[in-house]
Amino acid sequence: MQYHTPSSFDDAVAIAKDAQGVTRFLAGGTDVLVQLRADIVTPDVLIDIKKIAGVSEISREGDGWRIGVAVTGAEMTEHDTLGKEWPGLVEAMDLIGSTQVQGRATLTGNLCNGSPAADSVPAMVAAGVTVSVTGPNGARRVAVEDIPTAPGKTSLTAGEMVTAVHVPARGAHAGDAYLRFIPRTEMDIAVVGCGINLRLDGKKIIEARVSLGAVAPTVLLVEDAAKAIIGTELDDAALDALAAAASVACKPINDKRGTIEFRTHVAGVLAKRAAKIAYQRAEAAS
Amino acid sequence: MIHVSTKINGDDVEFLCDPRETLLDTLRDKLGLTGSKEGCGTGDCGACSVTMDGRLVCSCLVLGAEAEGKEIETVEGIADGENLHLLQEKFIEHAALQCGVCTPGILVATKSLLEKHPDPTETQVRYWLAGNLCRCTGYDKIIRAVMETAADLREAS
Amino acid sequence: MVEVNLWSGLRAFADGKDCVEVDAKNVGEVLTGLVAQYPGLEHVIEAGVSVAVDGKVIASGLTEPVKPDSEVYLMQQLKGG
Amino acid sequence: MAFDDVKTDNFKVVGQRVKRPDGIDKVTGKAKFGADVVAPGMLFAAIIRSPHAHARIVKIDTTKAAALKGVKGFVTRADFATGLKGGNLDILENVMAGEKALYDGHAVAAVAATSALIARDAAKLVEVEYEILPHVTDVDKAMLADAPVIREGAADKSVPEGMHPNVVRYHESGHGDVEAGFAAADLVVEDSFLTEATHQGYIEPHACLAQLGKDNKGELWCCTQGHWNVQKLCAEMLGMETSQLRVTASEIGGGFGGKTAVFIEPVALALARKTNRPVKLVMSRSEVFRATGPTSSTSMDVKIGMTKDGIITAGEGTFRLQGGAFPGAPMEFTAMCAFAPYNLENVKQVGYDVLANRPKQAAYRAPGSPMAAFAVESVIDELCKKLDLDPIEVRLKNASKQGTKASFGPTWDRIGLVETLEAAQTHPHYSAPLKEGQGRGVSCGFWFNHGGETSVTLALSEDGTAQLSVGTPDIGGSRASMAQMAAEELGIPYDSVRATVADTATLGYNEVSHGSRVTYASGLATIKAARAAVKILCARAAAKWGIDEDAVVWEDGCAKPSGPNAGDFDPLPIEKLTRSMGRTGGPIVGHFEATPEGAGVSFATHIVDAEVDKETGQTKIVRYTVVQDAGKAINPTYVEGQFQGGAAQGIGWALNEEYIYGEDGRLQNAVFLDYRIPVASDLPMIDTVIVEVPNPGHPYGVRGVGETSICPPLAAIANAVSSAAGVRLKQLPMSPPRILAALDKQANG
Repeated sequence: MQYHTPSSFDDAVAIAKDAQGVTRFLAGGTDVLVQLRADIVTPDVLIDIKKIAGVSEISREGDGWRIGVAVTGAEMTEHDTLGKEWPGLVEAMDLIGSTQVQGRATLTGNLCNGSPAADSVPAMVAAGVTVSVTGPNGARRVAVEDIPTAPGKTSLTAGEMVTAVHVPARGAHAGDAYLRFIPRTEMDIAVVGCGINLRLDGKKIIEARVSLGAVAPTVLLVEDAAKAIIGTELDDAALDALAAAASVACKPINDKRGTIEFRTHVAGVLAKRAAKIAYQRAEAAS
Repeated sequence: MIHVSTKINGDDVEFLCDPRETLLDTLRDKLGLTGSKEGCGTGDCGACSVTMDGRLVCSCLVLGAEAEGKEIETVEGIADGENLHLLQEKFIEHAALQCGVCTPGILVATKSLLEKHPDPTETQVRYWLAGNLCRCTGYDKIIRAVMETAADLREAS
Repeated sequence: MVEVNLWSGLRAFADGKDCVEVDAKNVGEVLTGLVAQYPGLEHVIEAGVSVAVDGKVIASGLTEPVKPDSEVYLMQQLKGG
Repeated sequence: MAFDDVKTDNFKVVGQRVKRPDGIDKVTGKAKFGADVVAPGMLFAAIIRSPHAHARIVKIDTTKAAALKGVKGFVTRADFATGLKGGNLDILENVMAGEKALYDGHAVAAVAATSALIARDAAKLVEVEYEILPHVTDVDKAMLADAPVIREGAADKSVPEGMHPNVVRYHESGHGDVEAGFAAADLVVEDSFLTEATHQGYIEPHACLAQLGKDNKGELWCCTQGHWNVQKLCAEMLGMETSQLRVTASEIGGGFGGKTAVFIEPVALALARKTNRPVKLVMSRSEVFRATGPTSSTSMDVKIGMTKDGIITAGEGTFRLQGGAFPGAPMEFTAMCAFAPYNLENVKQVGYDVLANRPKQAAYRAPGSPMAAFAVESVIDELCKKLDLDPIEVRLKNASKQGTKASFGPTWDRIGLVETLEAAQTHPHYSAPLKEGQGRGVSCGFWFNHGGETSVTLALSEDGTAQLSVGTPDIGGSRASMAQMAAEELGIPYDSVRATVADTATLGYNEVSHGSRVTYASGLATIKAARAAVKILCARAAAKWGIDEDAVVWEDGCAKPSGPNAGDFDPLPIEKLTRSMGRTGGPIVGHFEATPEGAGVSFATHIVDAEVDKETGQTKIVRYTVVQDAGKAINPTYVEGQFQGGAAQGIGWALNEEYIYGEDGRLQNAVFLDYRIPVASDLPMIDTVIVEVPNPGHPYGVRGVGETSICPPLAAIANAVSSAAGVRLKQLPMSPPRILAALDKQANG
């Protein structure tokens, strides 16, 4: 295995472009190194991107945020403003793994690992986060929901890499939330995850995005679930409609972490609970 | 092989490592620092906990090569020479260990907690340590030792 | 003679009885006595058994004394985790 | 104290919460565990394992692997001794597959190389050709007529005719007439229960370092619960004389029964012999899950009759245990422990030991007992609910006590079940109000405990301090309690005794640290070794004073004349006697070797409050209290630790831990990520009450405490969850999908 520490994205892309065999980018390593140790994926070329300038910074980008690709969960949680504007996104990232994992894990890594159960991804999708992608054929901007294509697979082509994460401006009267279900209190992979981001006009929901994790081959953006609450004051009927729409959208599998019935049911439960939190946050932000 | 210069428990250290080698492998097999343990190799048990530039991490999820230019602290660096850290004293006093194999990781993680949060709640301690598995104690005596250490350190400061 | 109680699964090897009499002064003699009378029990005793004498479980010792009026139960061999 | 005296009061060191002697090593990283030992020139080994649940091994080709730079040698089954029989052959077969791989993860070959990375790379290059055979991993399916036969002729003569060859042992015991008992009951409840296999989950994977030359003289360092057992088994598998192999037990990072067997040690020795180099072999976590010993999984039917006053009229249980591809599932313990807490006129228990394509089960804390308690105590709870009776009152009414007949036959000696129930009943926990969504569960539990072969030596030093050598690996602080007992007898400070776990060359045979036997048996041997040393000390004083040996007593660390008639001499402190020992008869050493047979049984009663989220099926344990009879707590802090640890493991077993096999017969969750043991944030503080009903078989009354603590939790939690959810849970683990499914079934019929 070759190990590279490029000092710019251009260098990183150049290395990746010329690489023979399996190439992986190393940020926090909490997936890459597990797969290496377990002989699941042994890269031929490993490109550590942490020496690239600016990758560990969280900075303002207009009224939104630019989050470097090596920013860790711990750094997001410790940031004094990001979590006040996007508590759901920061909490989703914070749910991943242990304190130790938080010291290393990154949003970009969580996204590019391609797991449908990645906690930060539904929160990013709900928030409308986009990423910058650079590759041999130039740069592009991609919505988070368009990155994963199947378990372990992404739409990034050979030599392409994510170079920044862009969180939109929070704007007024809005709030987000992410909840996941795990059997223990910590350390598990989500059996179901749900991210909700909404905006109010008075008490009425005027914008909403609802996403679900671990219930389909990729994280889902569920427009019918959003429609179920847009125009409502999140009364019981709206919550029930939201839960029903979330459950209907599920295309889960039976596996060691949960059953089809369980995931389908709990997706609705979490959608309701997350919506209530997001709604409260939006009200408090008014 | 990659040449790495780093600082471990305050000492300058140089070593050569295979790019696939984890920091844990390096600490244990190259540098003889066997206090950090491999319980899982997947970041799920915390027995290999160290700090890197002050940040708590699992050394099994860090490559040896990534230690270049960093400052690493391990369980071997917690005591000040002969003098145990109060946390170590309290772990012995409270029997916060039975077999003791998770203890190095738990001590490193707890020290890191108390440096960031000197007045933690029991819930905060439990969640901070959720990535440090202990199979012997049921955590009860560990939590008591941590809470008492925190209180005594606050009083002393 | 001392009465030895067998677990009921052993009846098949002791002419249908679950209590038999053997001439024995200690646990070892209980076991050899049982095999002498009921050779079908040999495989069980060879595989290892414990013996309860007056409520005390003798896990493996053959020298523990047994009195004519002792309460003796054959038990499957004890071990632990 | 005379050699066989019983001491019950006026303890000076025993009962104190002293600090463990290895504490500093354990908190500074100095303690040497299994993987921490090195030898000059050592190689690293890796094992090649079957990816198939059941397959014939057609060919093993190491050509490609051997070409890798740094590879030094391979072993397969052909490198081990032949001619082994019975249980030892099973162990060898498990250590290294012969003709067939019998489960996913079964070792088929091993390689040694100059680094761990090279060894792992080489292992991947070893080509094994398999002929895949049909497999079965479920206990009930393994008993069906069409189940694949895992091993021909493995059944012993106990098995009734007509059973499937996978049923390899049968147990039946009990007394009275259960049908008459059920007829006399006001209510009979009968139900079936399932439990999945769980793993001991020790945090330290198995590790060893082996040296073995062509002269067949070997050295082995390993983490084990019993190094004499390792010595005996390895010597047999390697075809060596036992005494030519010296085994040293490292510090051990948890065992709970799982390190009572051998897995990698014979392999490392075989590689060491083959390469003529020291070989280190360390398991990965996934190897630990796939190829060491989890518990049995079970399928159980229990039927209990009760009068409306709460008297149990009869109990009957059938317990089917799958113990992997080898005989040995502890079904007889499941059967014998099932009804042990209760005084029943009519009781019958039946056990089946069933083979399946899974790793060979190993002991796990009171092997077999927790599952039995789950089934029996769930049915008792259901009876209490239906008859509107208090669960502790009912258990008190039926409790086993001294003089009653045990469910497995004998009359009970002094036991402490009633005392634990009474302490639970008056504990504030039992009367504390519950919140909405919470339920409370109670359960009793029982374990036999064990004595076993034990050797201890206590050597006095010139300065009057003592070196205590024991042979039972310290798996939870036992060196502290041993030193306490020695200090108590010698009348010297606790810190003046250094307790060490000696290697196999230093002491006579010691049975494994299992059966909750260490504080009982090594403790008893320590007391007697100390008394033997005291006898010599008294004799030396008698000689100095010119009086009869019997006229000297030992008190407070001094020899004293036994009374005014013995003579008027100033007390002789221990250090005065030891300082001159070289010139007054030689070194003073006490030792004791025996197989003590008085291990007292132990009972416990647990109370637990659980909160169930009925929308998601998630359970939270909100309060937990352990009440257990310790006989005599030598070091109460460590007794509490055993209680708490057992309860926590029980919580994991009850709620989330399980072996999950796919249709392909492969283990799907061989990582801590998906084998979900409790983490710190899952648990509440665990309250403890130490009951002390002395064991007549120990000089201080000690009963083993390590195992009983895991017997009640499965049932106590099931009873609490069933109360909180409003539906009876009959399958472990009570994972959220299972709880939701049970609620759904109840709501929709």
